[in-house]
Amino acid sequence: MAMQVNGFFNRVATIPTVPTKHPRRVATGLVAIILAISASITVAELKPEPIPNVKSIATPYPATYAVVQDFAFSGLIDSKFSLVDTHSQRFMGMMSAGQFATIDFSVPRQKFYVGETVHSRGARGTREDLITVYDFENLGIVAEIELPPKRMNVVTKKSSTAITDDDKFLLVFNMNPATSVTVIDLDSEQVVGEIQTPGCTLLYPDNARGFFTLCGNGGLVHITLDDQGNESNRWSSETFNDIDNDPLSEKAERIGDTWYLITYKGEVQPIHVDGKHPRIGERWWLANKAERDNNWRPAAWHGKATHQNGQLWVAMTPNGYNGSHKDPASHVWQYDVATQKRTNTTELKTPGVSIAVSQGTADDPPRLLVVNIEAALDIYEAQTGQYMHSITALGDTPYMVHAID
Amino acid sequence: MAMQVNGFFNRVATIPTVPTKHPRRVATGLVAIILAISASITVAELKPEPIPNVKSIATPYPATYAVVQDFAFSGLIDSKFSLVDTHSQRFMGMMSAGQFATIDFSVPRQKFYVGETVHSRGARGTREDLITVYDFENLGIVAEIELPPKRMNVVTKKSSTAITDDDKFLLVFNMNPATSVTVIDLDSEQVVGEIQTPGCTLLYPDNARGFFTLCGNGGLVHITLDDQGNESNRWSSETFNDIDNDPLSEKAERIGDTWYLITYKGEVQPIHVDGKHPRIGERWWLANKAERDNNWRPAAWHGKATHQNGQLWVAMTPNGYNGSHKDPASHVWQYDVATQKRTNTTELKTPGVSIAVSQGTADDPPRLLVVNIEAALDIYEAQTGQYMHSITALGDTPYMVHAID
Amino acid sequence: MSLLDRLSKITEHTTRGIAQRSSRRGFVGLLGAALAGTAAIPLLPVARASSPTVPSQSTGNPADPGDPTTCDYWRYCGIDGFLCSCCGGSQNACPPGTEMSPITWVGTCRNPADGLNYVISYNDCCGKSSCGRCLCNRNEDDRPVYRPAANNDINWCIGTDSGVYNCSTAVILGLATE
Amino acid sequence: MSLLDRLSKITEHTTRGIAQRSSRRGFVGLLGAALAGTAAIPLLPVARASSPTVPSQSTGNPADPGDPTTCDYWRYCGIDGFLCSCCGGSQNACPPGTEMSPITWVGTCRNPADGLNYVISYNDCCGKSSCGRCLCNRNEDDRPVYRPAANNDINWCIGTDSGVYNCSTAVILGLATE
Repeated sequence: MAMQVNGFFNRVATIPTVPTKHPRRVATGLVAIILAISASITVAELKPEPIPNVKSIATPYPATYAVVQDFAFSGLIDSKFSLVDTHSQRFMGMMSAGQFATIDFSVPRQKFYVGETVHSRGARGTREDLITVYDFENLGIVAEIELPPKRMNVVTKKSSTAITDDDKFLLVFNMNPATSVTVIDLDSEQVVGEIQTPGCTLLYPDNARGFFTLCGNGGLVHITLDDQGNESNRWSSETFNDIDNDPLSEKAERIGDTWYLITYKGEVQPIHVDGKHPRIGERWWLANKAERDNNWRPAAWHGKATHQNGQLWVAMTPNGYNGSHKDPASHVWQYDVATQKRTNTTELKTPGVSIAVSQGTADDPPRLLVVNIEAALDIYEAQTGQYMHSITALGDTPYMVHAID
Repeated sequence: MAMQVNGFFNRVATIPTVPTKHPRRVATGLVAIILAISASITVAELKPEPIPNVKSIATPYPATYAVVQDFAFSGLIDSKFSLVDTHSQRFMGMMSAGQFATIDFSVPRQKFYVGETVHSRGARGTREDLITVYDFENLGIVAEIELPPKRMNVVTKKSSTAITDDDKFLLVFNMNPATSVTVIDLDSEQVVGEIQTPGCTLLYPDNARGFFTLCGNGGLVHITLDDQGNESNRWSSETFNDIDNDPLSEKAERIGDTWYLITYKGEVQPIHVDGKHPRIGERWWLANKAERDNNWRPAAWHGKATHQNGQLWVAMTPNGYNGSHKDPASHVWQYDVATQKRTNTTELKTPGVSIAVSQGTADDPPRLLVVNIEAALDIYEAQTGQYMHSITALGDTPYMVHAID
Repeated sequence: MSLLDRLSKITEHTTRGIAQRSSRRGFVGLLGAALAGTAAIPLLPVARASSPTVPSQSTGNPADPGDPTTCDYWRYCGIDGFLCSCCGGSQNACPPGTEMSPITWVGTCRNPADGLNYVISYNDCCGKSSCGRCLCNRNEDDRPVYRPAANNDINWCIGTDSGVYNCSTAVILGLATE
Repeated sequence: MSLLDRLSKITEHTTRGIAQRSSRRGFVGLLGAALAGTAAIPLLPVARASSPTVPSQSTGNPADPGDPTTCDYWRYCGIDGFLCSCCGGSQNACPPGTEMSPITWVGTCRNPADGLNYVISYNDCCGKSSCGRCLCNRNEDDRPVYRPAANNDINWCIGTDSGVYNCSTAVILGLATE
């Protein structure tokens, strides 16, 4: 496209019925001639395009990418993870998955690790459990790690799997219904071991090469791994979790070396994982007594998010009751965990199912990401709660969002 | 339940907080005593119930059963067939299926034959094509017949498969993209052969042990099978189908020994299959000239249905144009094929995607079944077009309905 | 651990109570609304949203009152899933061609007809994909998944031929111990 | 038969013409409406229904005008499927991690910028399940499936590693022969 003629360009190129250099439509008359000239200069015949042609994604990812999980409740065997750019609102690509899938990712390795259960003939046949490894650049499968076929099949929970803090091992929680953890070496992409966790469930990594797991007796068990991924130490806490009266939700987030668990009624329980064993921190309430009496409680499927600068976001409902702990959330409350003070409250544009917060950069400040009850992803400025925009058509039942940064 | 006390029964049984014979709630006073007596007589403590417990379905099926296919466009690998009772509106059960599934059934054999393509790991892995055989009574899998993995994967079309008129062979159309037919013996439930059909597509059985197939040159080819399912005779018609100008829709229905095909613009083409070769019958128009000029045309995904008493129903749109042939239909027109007269017209309550008609009985007159654009099944009296009721929540994209009688 | 052993442990712990809320703003609203094609209306009541025209049913037993196709049927106090009563089964039977899971989670629900608390076993039906009808999620006394037998998030199609979930039943195991 | 052989046969037969209707009452209304959560409104226009808030895109080439995320983009005159432009690909590229089908169906569409008719190849992208976004179905000059190369109902994920369909592209093969 060498030049434009007197501003004709835009108009010519967008009017559907403009005459062109097509040989059977020879233009006559002044106006037609002008149009024909401008077209011949500005509009070139389109060339054949290559087949095949498959896109890749520029890496490293910007701070604005997120993954939304379609749990696909209406067709559980065909779930998916969609990679979206929360800035441009573009859909970057997807990864199909089997039922009750999980996702982890390693930025150093530039890989996603999708946990999935499939059957050889759709809803029947031989069950296989897999960690399917995708590269960031192509969302292409680079490995399929076969697991003992007992990974926990549960409505999506972030703590079903985890990568150890040293980026060495991927841990997959099992329930058949006996409970254990499969250990995968991320260098060899092989299963290297299994750790029994009788009476205890889910995984919360510590700051080294270990994790704790929450137990049905109200305590936790902490397990340390050696270089080969075998259990090298095990420690049990005292009971600190009153499961019958006000249990700690298993949906937790972390800032630095501290996990933040929150009870159904809204009491925050820090658990510090910076030492040889976890330390059970001092509790504090999200809401004051009056608010609690007015039934403000934590809500949403996964209603917690954190920023490493010390901020915690919690999805809330003013309509709390016994059983409201998974209800959609109408608000998000924001805290400074150092002072335990609420720093902001946001009324959501549309009630939320799950939330996440991106860490952001100087150019892309942190965003609050909310998958809502209308199956869209709403994007807010995390600090102000200002609504920015949405990404729609993310599947049947998008139940979880992960910031990928 | 031996007796009822003075009409107390209904009230007692439905009041949530009535005192009962529970030992810690001893009733005192006249009213309480009366209530307690009535409760002890009429309301027995519920007994433990058996585990496992799985329902079966009474057979033979009544004339009111139908199967609705959820094509599952939003998740093609997880489609399903739902068996519903169009009289009681009850959902009787379902059959899961893989992608681009088909269904045939044999009342004499009391079996469904679901054609499906699956992959060993959901959206990837080894492709398998199957005919999965279910019994009417349990909707349980009684056989899985492995096919050459080339069955045609196409948005659901009834003529992708067929059972020969003598109930001996199931025929499955293949396209990879070479075209052929896999022959399955329904006695042995084994694949017994493959017939090449170069340039021709789909299957329309004759009245014996053969079928014809429609060809891209505007003709048809008729193939006769021997007792072993091998091709014993092949015959090609003259060209009779002006594919470029007004093609015959491949969505066809049959009355007795005559198939009724209809062009995009609404000309009916009978094809008689009662002799050694098919005979191309005389054409007639669904709509008169004035109606055609007003853009009345056949529409819907599968918009044809028949009754063996000589009636034809065709889904129509008054908004016809080049490309409207798959649009939802707003009307259904009814014909007597002997006289080629229109006998009734029905404006649909909700625009239709596909239709079928049950053959009915003296007690259950034929019903017009319409899967509509709201993903529900609407049920009408076939003769009068009177709307009866609907069955909702039949999946993502229910594109086809089959009367099972 | 046998089912009975598990249950005796479970009944020591579970405190599920009376549950009669019928039009709760459930988490399930998302799917419920999607099924009903009314996603623009947030927080629709569960039962109405997910299957607007399912014909009513009855157990036929006045001692077992209510409509097992609705989410407020008394046995469903701890259920999460598609109601088998809408899927070709019943409140205590799986749909044809599915397999009932041998292990499961339990709740304790109060029968309004006799005022007694019953231990209800929410056996999943397995081997066909999601029924997709009458999604019902009630979380009274639901505990986190680290107490699995009192949590309704788990797919209990374990020990069945297929691990694929179709719908959920609510089977009476017996009277709850006081 | 090679792709080019097939195409030369195809272009003898196909008569797809100019197609610019953008808000047609398509069959695809069912899914479109479901995706938008507005199933109560029948016959919604396709493009609006299936993906209400996809950000607009441009090819960047004024000789190739229009928005490839909308169903009325000129190349889509014979398409049926999810638009890859909404799925991580583009009008002529598959999304990351999928595989483009080597064989396909074709249409002849008129480019409004130059008034020329181009042969467009609707290559499917394969190996991941339904993208589910921007469903677009246009049937101008669509022929029945017994003329496969001019029919848009077929899953062309044939000869690919996986037969599972994700979305559809619209690739320029060249000018149509007059």
